[in-house]
Amino acid sequence: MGKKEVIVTVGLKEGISDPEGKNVKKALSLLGFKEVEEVKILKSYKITINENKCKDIDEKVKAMAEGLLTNPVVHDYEISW
Amino acid sequence: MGKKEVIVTVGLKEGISDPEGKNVKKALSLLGFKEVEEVKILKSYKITINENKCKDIDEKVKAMAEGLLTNPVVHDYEISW
Amino acid sequence: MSDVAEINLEVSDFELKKISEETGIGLSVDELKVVQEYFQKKGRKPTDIELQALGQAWSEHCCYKSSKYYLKKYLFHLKAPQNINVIKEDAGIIEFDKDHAYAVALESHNHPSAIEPYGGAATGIGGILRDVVCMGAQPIALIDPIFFALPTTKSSVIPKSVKHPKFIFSGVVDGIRDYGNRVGIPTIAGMTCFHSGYLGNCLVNVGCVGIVNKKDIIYSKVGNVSDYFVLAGGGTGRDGIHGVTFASKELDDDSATASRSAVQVGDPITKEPLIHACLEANEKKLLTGMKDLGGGGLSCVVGEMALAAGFGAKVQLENVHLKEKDLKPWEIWVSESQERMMMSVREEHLKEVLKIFEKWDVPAVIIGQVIPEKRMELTWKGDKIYDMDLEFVTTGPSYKRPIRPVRINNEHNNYSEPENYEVMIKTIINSLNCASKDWVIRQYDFEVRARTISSSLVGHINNETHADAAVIKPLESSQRGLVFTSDVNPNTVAIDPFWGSAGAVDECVRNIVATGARPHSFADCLNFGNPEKPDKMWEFSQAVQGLAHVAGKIGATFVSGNVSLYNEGPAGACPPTPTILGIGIIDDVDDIITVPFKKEGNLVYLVGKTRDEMAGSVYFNLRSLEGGKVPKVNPYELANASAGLLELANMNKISSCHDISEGGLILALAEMCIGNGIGASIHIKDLLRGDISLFSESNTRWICEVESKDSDAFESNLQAHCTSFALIGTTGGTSLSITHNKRKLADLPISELIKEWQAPLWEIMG
Amino acid sequence: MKPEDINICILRIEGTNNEQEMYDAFKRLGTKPHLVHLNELSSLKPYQCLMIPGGFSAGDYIRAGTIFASRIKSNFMDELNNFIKEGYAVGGICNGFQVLVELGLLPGNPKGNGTITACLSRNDSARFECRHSILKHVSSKKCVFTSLLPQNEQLIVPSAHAEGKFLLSGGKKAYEKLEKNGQIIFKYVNYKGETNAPYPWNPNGSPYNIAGICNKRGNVFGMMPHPERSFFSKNEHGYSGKILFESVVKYIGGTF
Ligand SMILES: Nc1ncnc2c1ncn2[C@@H]1O[C@H](COP(=O)(O)OP(=O)(O)O)[C@@H](O)[C@H]1O
Ligand SMILES: [Mg+2]
Repeated sequence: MGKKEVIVTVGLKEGISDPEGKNVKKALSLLGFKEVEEVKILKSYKITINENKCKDIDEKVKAMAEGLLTNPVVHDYEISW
Repeated sequence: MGKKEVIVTVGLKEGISDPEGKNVKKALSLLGFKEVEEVKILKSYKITINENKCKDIDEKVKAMAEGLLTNPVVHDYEISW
Repeated sequence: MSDVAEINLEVSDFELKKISEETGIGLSVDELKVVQEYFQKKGRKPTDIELQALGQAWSEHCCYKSSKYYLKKYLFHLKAPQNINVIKEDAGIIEFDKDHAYAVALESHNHPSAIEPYGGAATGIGGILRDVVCMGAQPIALIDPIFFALPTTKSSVIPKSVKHPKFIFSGVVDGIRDYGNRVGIPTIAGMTCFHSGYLGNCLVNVGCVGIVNKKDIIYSKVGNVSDYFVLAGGGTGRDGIHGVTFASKELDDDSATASRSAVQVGDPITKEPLIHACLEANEKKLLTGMKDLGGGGLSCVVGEMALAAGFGAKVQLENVHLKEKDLKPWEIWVSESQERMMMSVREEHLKEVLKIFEKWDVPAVIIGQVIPEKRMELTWKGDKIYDMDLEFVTTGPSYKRPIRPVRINNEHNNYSEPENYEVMIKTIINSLNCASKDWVIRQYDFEVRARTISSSLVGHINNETHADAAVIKPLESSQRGLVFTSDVNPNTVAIDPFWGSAGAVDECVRNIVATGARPHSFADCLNFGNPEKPDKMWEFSQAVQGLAHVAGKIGATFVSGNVSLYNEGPAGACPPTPTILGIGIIDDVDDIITVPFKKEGNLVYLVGKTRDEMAGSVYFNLRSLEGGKVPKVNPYELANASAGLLELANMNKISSCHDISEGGLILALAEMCIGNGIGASIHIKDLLRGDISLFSESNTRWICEVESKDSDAFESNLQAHCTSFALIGTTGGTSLSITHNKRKLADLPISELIKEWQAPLWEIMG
Repeated sequence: MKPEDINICILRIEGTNNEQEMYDAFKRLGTKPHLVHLNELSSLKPYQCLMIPGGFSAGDYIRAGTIFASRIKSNFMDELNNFIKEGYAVGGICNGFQVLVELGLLPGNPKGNGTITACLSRNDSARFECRHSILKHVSSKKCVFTSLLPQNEQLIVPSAHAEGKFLLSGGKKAYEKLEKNGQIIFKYVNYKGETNAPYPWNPNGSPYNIAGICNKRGNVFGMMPHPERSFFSKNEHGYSGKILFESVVKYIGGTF
């Protein structure tokens, strides 16, 4: 067994406004990129896990995502491998 | 023609230190997730483009990435569709 | 010893040049020959780590080889009674009150910021904080004078490899914000200046002031033989390698990619506990010396600390904690990784010191010891890899480089008065260098620590105007305050470096006096072009003399500073920019004077003489006019006027005060109206033409608001101080109206002024 | 309890950086504040009040206050719940408010099971903003931190944050309930005192201009602006940020 890389991607829930995305959109349009209609920001945590120390990776990563990486009021998240 | 969604994912280059990742790792390990060996942070911009206003999307997105979203000195980026 | 290589210097000049380039040490052939001779005497070849250490120590950045001749000749001998320990250390130490002193440091982080604005600016803040902390002082204020090409520059005129100034500007502000706010030190003052000459070579100057109990002041020198060197803070990595040699040359097209390793990354969350831990260990009297790791990293700090006490050092390099594996010894020795501090500790205190760092979760390791001879010896896993005399390493070359004076053109063609004064006034108020900087200011936490008495923004909430200087009350137990301003006008320095630089000091004094405080100390950051070019060297030498012309005659001198040369990018040299940080002192912070008009029906006075000195003015720039005279400074006039105004301030005879600088009389009046929404009717009578009267940027001038009952006291006091003044109007109404020699020039509603003045940066930066 | 017997725990970790001003505020009132690093905290027993100061705890990476909150959770959550149950006071300013929200203690739910029901999310302007705010005391309920401040009185208090937009799960109903419970303590207003004043009066875009709230019982309180930074800056009726600290000291003095 060795190391595993898991990516937790966090985004804002549908309906929660994304001021940072709006800001980037504005900045792009000030730079002349008028074709941009919307920008949304996602943040990913690429986590390297030592499998020897960990039994149930799925469970663990879910716990990290829910315990620390997201706030359920505003965030959705996805785990990918 | 209509709208197209492009995702630009930005991360720090190999060898550039990532205090945010380092601090997230520390937080996870203080929370008891001792199996985490490393955390890296990626940021993605999900950009919706109006294709009618834009000829060469590829080119444009590259220009956005290099003009505003990243600094090639420290960042790597990837464009995905 | 495969980790260390020997280097053969017994080669041709051509080969020597190649060695310098390939190793990145940045030494000239002549300098390498001195090294060659030294090792010939030793009878062996230098190692790569020895050569790298010399490259650091002899860089422009570390040894001031081009500048120290002028600095010593003109600036360093100036004296003031309040100075405790100045020029010599990372920060100048000046008396605050009987028991306390304050520490002042000002530095540039130009090259790193041009390459990577966010990280470069952030680590600039980190570095300047360390300079103050290593004196044992608690940082209380950050100051950020920053200079960019216009964010409105068209992409088509920007050379390839140069980033858009807008990107640089917002990256720099982000970096300062994220670092300063996270460590919890208020960024309280600064300046934001735009000039096309900064294209490709922005300037990021950062200043810090700290407060220290006199008994806790600690210096950058070890205590005694056999003291231990303790290195604390973040791990050492490859970031920032060759930062100083990189700062000591021009930027070119390849700099961006070739200098990646010079990029530094800030980690404020390691820094914040590092500050606490260092100050705690120092207050408990457990340290004999402390110094931060800045330019040159370990290679500079260990030797300097040891030699300052007349000793040497022995270091076991493998003890240094690393953040990445496989660093070569020389890389460890010269790395400029951030958030590190060096302390010297007596054996009996080692344990306790290490315990304090453990409590704060900050790594700290013992890396070496003080030895009696003035020598530096390094070992790597038992092998000796470095053995040089410290005096040889740290003395470094010194040059009196050739200069070539540039002719200054004082002539100008006739030009007409503006057709429409109202339009001209609005154009000035709305121009980027005059308009509100609140887009920048508000991103910084200027209130943290709860000791901010007055920030850069004063007046009604959300309609504030610019303050002349920010005020902090450093101590819980005392009403005494420190006042901060930073100034320089590159437009005038570029035309006439002597008078332009003198003007920068004058402006600092004006801003401090306008706040009701007395000037107490200055720091300078001298940003110039390539010193190997005689015209650039001339600009430098003129500037230093200009600074000296004023400083020292008004009770305050230069206490610390920094020289940054080679500020040239693919688009040419930046304008010569001697940034001045001025610090004032006020006995009771409740007595400060602020800019906005306070009450309707008060009198408005103009203090000082307006002259036909239009060169470098905003007005000339906007009209693309050239020539004319740069504003001069008479230091005795400045001293007299300052003394008079401060006496009046003490007697509470001034309701509001603002100095006149960029934008001239008209901008100063507009800013005073904006803060509290109180207008004024101004009637100027003089022998000048209207535009000169309103838009000249002559030095040593203020506008004062005075209650009519105080007018006699006001006038007689200024007369007693041989200071000229004129009653020019009264406050009141909702507009700023101007007549000049009975001719009505403008009547502008305050609401319109506010709009013109507030909008520009927000519109451009979003 | 006399003020000099009141012990206040000002909790910090790396990056909390408003602790000294919090300390000074309580010290000026004659109480005994203590700066305690989370690593050194063994028990809450000696204290009658827990304050979580502002700053950027652990860099505010991930989300403001989250890392601090999860470290509290894994170290002494049960003890903290008991502390609150016994009626002791808990306050969070700025980052501290964010921590209390991430702990599920504010606004708190009836079950008291620590479910997170709110978030202090990114300001509408998407940036850190430092500016003075005018706050109106809108609650009639006696929150232990504002009991001495009359209803509808206004304070001028500096705001300085990037994540201060108070979002509540459950939408409009949830806000109305909070209002009805008297849990909304401060709202951002303009010079006219209007509670619907837009940006920049409301610096972050909080719905209903919410600036500070408390739990149902009134002994857990959080606000975004910084009363410790306006300890001395009085409004026309002589009130300043000081009143919040006086209120909680009086509460503790009278209760324990
Ligand atoms: N980058 C900055 N950071 C902090 N404060 C700034 C910055 N730029 C400008 N300011 C503040 O804005 C005010 C106006 O700046 P400036 O026009 O340079 O003032 P002055 O002409 O009086 O020297 C000053 O109080 C200054 O401290
Ligand atoms: Mg001024």
